[in-house]
Amino acid sequence: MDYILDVQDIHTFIGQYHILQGVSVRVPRGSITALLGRNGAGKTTTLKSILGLTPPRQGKIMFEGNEIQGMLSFNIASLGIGFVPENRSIFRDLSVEENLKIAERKKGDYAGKKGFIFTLFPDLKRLINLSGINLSGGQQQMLAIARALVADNCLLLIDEPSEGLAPVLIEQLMKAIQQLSAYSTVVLVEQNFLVASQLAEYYVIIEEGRSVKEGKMKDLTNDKATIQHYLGAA
Amino acid sequence: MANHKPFFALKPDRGMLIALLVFILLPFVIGLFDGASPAQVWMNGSGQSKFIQGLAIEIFILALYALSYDLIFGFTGLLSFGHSMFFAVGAYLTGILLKNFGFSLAATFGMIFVASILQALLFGMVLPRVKGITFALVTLGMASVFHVLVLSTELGKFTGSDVGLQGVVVPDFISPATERLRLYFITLTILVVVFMLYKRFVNSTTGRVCTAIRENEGRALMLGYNTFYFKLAALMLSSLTAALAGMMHSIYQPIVSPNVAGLGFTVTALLIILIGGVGTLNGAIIGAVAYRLLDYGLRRYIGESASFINGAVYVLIVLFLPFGIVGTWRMKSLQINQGWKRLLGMFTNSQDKSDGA
Amino acid sequence: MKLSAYFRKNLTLIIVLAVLSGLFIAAANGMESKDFVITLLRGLSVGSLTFLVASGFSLIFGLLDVLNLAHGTLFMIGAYIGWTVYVRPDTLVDLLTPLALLLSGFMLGDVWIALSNRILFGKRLKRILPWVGIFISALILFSVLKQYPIAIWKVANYAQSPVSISYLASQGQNILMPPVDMAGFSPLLGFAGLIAGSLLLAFCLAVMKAGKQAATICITWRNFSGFVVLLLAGILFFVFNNALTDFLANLNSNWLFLVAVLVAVASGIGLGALMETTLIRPLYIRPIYQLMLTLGLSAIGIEVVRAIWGRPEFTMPRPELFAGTGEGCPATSLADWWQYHCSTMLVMDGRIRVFNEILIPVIGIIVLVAVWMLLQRSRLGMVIRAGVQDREMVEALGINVRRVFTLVFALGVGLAALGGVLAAPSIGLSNLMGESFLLNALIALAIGGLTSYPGAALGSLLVGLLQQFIIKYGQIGIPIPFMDVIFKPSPPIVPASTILLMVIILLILPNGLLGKKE
Amino acid sequence: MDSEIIFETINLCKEFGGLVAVDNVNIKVRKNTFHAIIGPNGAGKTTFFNLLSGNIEPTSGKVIYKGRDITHQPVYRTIHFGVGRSFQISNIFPNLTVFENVRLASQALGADNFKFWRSASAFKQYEERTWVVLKRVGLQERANVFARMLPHGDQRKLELGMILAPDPEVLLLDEPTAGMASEQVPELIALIQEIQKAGDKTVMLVEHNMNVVMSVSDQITVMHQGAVLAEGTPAQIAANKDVQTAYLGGLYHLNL
Repeated sequence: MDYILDVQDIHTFIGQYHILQGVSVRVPRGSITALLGRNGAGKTTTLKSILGLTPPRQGKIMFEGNEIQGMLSFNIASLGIGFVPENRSIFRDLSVEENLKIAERKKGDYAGKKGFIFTLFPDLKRLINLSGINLSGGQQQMLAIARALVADNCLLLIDEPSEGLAPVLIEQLMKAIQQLSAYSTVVLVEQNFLVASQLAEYYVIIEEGRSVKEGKMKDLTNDKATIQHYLGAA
Repeated sequence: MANHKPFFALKPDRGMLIALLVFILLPFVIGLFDGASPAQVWMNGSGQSKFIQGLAIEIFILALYALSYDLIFGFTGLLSFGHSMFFAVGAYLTGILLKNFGFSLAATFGMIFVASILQALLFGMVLPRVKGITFALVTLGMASVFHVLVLSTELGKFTGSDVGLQGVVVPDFISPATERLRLYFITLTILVVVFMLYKRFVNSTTGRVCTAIRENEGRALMLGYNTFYFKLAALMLSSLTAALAGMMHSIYQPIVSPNVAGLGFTVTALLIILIGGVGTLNGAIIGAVAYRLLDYGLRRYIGESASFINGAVYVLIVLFLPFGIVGTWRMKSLQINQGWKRLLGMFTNSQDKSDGA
Repeated sequence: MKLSAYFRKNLTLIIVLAVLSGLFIAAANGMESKDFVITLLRGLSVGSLTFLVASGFSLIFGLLDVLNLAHGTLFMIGAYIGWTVYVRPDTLVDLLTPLALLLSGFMLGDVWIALSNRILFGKRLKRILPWVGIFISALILFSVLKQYPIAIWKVANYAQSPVSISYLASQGQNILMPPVDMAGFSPLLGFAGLIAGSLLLAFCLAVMKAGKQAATICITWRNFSGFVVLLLAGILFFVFNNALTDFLANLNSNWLFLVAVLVAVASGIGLGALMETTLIRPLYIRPIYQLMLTLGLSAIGIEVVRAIWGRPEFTMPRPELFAGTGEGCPATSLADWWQYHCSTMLVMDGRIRVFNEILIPVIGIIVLVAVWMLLQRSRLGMVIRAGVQDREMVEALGINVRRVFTLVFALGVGLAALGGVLAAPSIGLSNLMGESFLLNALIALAIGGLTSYPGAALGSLLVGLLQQFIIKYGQIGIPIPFMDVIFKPSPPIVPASTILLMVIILLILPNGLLGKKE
Repeated sequence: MDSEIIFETINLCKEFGGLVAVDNVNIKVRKNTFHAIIGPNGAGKTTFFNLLSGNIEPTSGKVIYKGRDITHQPVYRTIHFGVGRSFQISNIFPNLTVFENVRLASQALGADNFKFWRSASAFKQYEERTWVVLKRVGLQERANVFARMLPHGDQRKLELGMILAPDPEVLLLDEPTAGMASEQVPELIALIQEIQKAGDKTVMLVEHNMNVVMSVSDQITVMHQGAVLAEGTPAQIAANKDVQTAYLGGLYHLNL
């Protein structure tokens, strides 16, 4: 199969803690892949390691066939990886438009993607001149995803998009993610198994810093025992 | 309740005891090099010993001053840029009271006690309002106003404005000229007593709360501590110590230069505890020794560009020895011990190994 | 409704501003109108210089969280460099060649990285080797530069100190520039040494950093272009040394002044970039140590200046455009001034100096607007504002934050150097000018709000005005009501008054006038 | 359910620069109950807790504790009244040992805070209390570890220990299980329940985990955009239409 991202047995330390102790993730091109696992299992760290924000000490990360581990994170990002962090990290003092514009990697990115972004998130058009601090949680999440779409990213890393959102908003967001997966590959970290199972095509389960199981989401939803064992609830 | 420890039951600190012993013997040993027997030194004979005694007294005074800064910066986490004012008030007040008003030493000390409490209250007044770097700036401001007062011509009669306060009348029994050895031991005693007091303070309930304030003031508040009073207590103790150091300073060299009120002198304290290790009381003393000797050596052998080298040392310490001498020592002592063992092992076992090979 | 809410929220600020303007009006009532205008303009002038220091300081503090206490020293270095270029352009020309050659090695950045990745050193070797290399290259550079002919002022060589050179220049006398002594220097050997040293140094630094950037780098001829250009430039400067010196020496002093300003700002930017990349960057995780580092650097800077230019105070002659004294002077209008190039001008019967009281405030306002536009309108400004809030996210968007940091630091130092070179003709050069302006700038920032850019401007203005008004009242005295005493503030009161203002404002508004509440 | 009211807010409001974080909240908390507050992120739950514990002052309204107006009391007073509060993000002294963290907490209410001439270890009563608390939260084996070295779950336990040490009557727990491995969650919740039952304590809890909230609470308040959306027993809340559309949605049922 054609893998756009191939993470091979990475080990990451934060301070002196050995957070990732051998995580391997393969992401087929054009799919949505969900990283599942309990809180603190190392899902977020995996995303950050891919992006070089917490560089792995060992292991290999291949993106589009090139090794990217050890590169500085802005270099990695500019290869075409968009990141939507867990806390959204909206720039509070910048307006919504500036929040989008700052993600440009070449001139005209924003102008070109404007239409697509506003059809995906019509709310943002209305808020365009508001500064980030005045957005609600859901609006921030939309903006964070929109920001990752401005540049030509063929891979999106989305961390906990549903966290802390009202279910109504989650459904809206799920639709948006489904739509945009037609344009780029998505890696999704998700606590809410329901959301993940409806969105993702493939899954990887991470447990205590190790990737323990991977496969097709279809198989997992029928495998109640695995769900119970690794994810606790279903 | 049976396990009350008496006041002086401190954890024995081997290094500090050795240092104390060295300082007690120092004047006599140096005297021997000069050909003066200990008895002569005891009788205050002149020579090398006297000069070294003077240098040591300066070190003790600097150590006192640095200790006081370590208490508020290293332990309580208050970055003050006006610390030199604490010292300068002590120095000037001693000089003026002894010279212009003919106070006795005890009365002078009483006045200094009152003055240092007052200035700690003055600094404390702004504590609830400003934090962090703003506190540093406000304290710098207050110290600068004091500096200007000292320099102003209107008060020149007392302070000697920019020439400095000169000709402090020192009581005979501790005159630095005739009774230097006595002054040496008095200063040393003060340093030892203050050091032990500080050690106890840091380990007391109050001191622990001060450390907690440094770590996370918001949480200390949530635990139910009115942190203001604890910071004030640390400021008072610190102010008193610094003023005492200032008093000894103006007794030892009966002139007071207005420089001791400037920002530069606060930076000196910072530099000393940085060399020694921030937040380690021993570091203040070791730093004072290193700083004074370095400064003396550089001025003597290099002269003009001494402050260039001083600055360079500063930068190098920041870059390569960020925890100071004591801090680095504590971190590395385990490794150093292992290294020693391995080294000794190499000598003792080298025979066996070469045989084996 | 919204307006009233705004008033309620900023009540303290409004009251403070009202009190300040009330004091200002009271001050205006106490003196004649010509004195008032002059004092106002002087305040503006000092305020503008303070602002140039404060703005850079606040930019750096806002984005990088570095309190750069060496900022004042950099301001002073800018002044001294500007003076040197202006009064002794031969030194500048002499320095161009070694500078170009020294930098040439670093233009090969990517090549070194690729090379150091290809050569695999052992772990221990990789640690020791760079230091050895740096030591060797330092030795080479030192021995070459020692022999390299550069015209500097050694009292023994020229029998002229900066003070007398300055004096002669201000009298309009041609400065004698003896040709540099070339004996004992072989250009070929010197060049080879400089280039070799530079290459070695750049390579060693690359090895030290190697491994952090494992991306495949394809090397094309482009990577070498910078190196070749600098190499050629260095040689050209050497060949045309005398011609260039003559050209600069005979240049109209206005243009020469412009060159001096540009060189000073450029060297400020260069110094800033160098400082950030080598010394500040490793310490981002230890903020308090950064403070100490910059403090140490400032002491070193002052000593370096003393070693090169000596301790005495001297001034930089004003360019011809602002130096006229003869016919038609003092000018009565700007047109007059343009015609006769007067150094002074009559405003409301009071004499003001055109350079100090008109040019400097104008430049101050231009810089204020320019940097404000940069922050609000440009992409760089956007990145800076975003970086202040969340560095990691900016990096995750694919933006090289380190480079932005370096840029901002360099820009800040450049602004300080600009302030320095402008201050040189107006208030003169001394070893202590940096410290006093840094203190001024710190006070201004504390008053205005530490990270607020408009706050830096407002604070600087207040500091400048207050100081000048106190100085003026020191001359004319303040009649104290209900008493027959006239109070004359003595000189030390000047700094004390601004500090007092700072303390009062900080106690009322702990974040300064325009600072953000946490 | 008819025990006396221990905590009460009257028309409590808080604005942050035009943004209404807490909007006219009236809540009555009864003694010895387990009172949960739920709601989506940004609903103002943490701000509401901050108002209760005195960390921030309300724009308007009152906080009444045991019939006494404590609205404008400084934050260090609340613990003296008997209100302990934990934080969503572990709020501890990172460079002190676990023991020292708890010891400082147990010393806070004593009268020995300014006896700087005596070593802290001379006050045995605080040390004993510290050991009791450490044993309770299961950290006695890690007493001499620096707090920053603890894994996340243990830091949460330490946080709990720090508010238990002075033995408060009311515990305000802001997401005590945040970031914990899910197998540790039931253990911690059981611990909290046990403490509440054994010590006649009132617990107020902000929590996202619906399973936990539904199983342990006596009373639930749902907050939405700063205001109270609904209040009642778990069964009432689960049946409430408003709550379902605004917060629980269809997903909640699937989740169970």
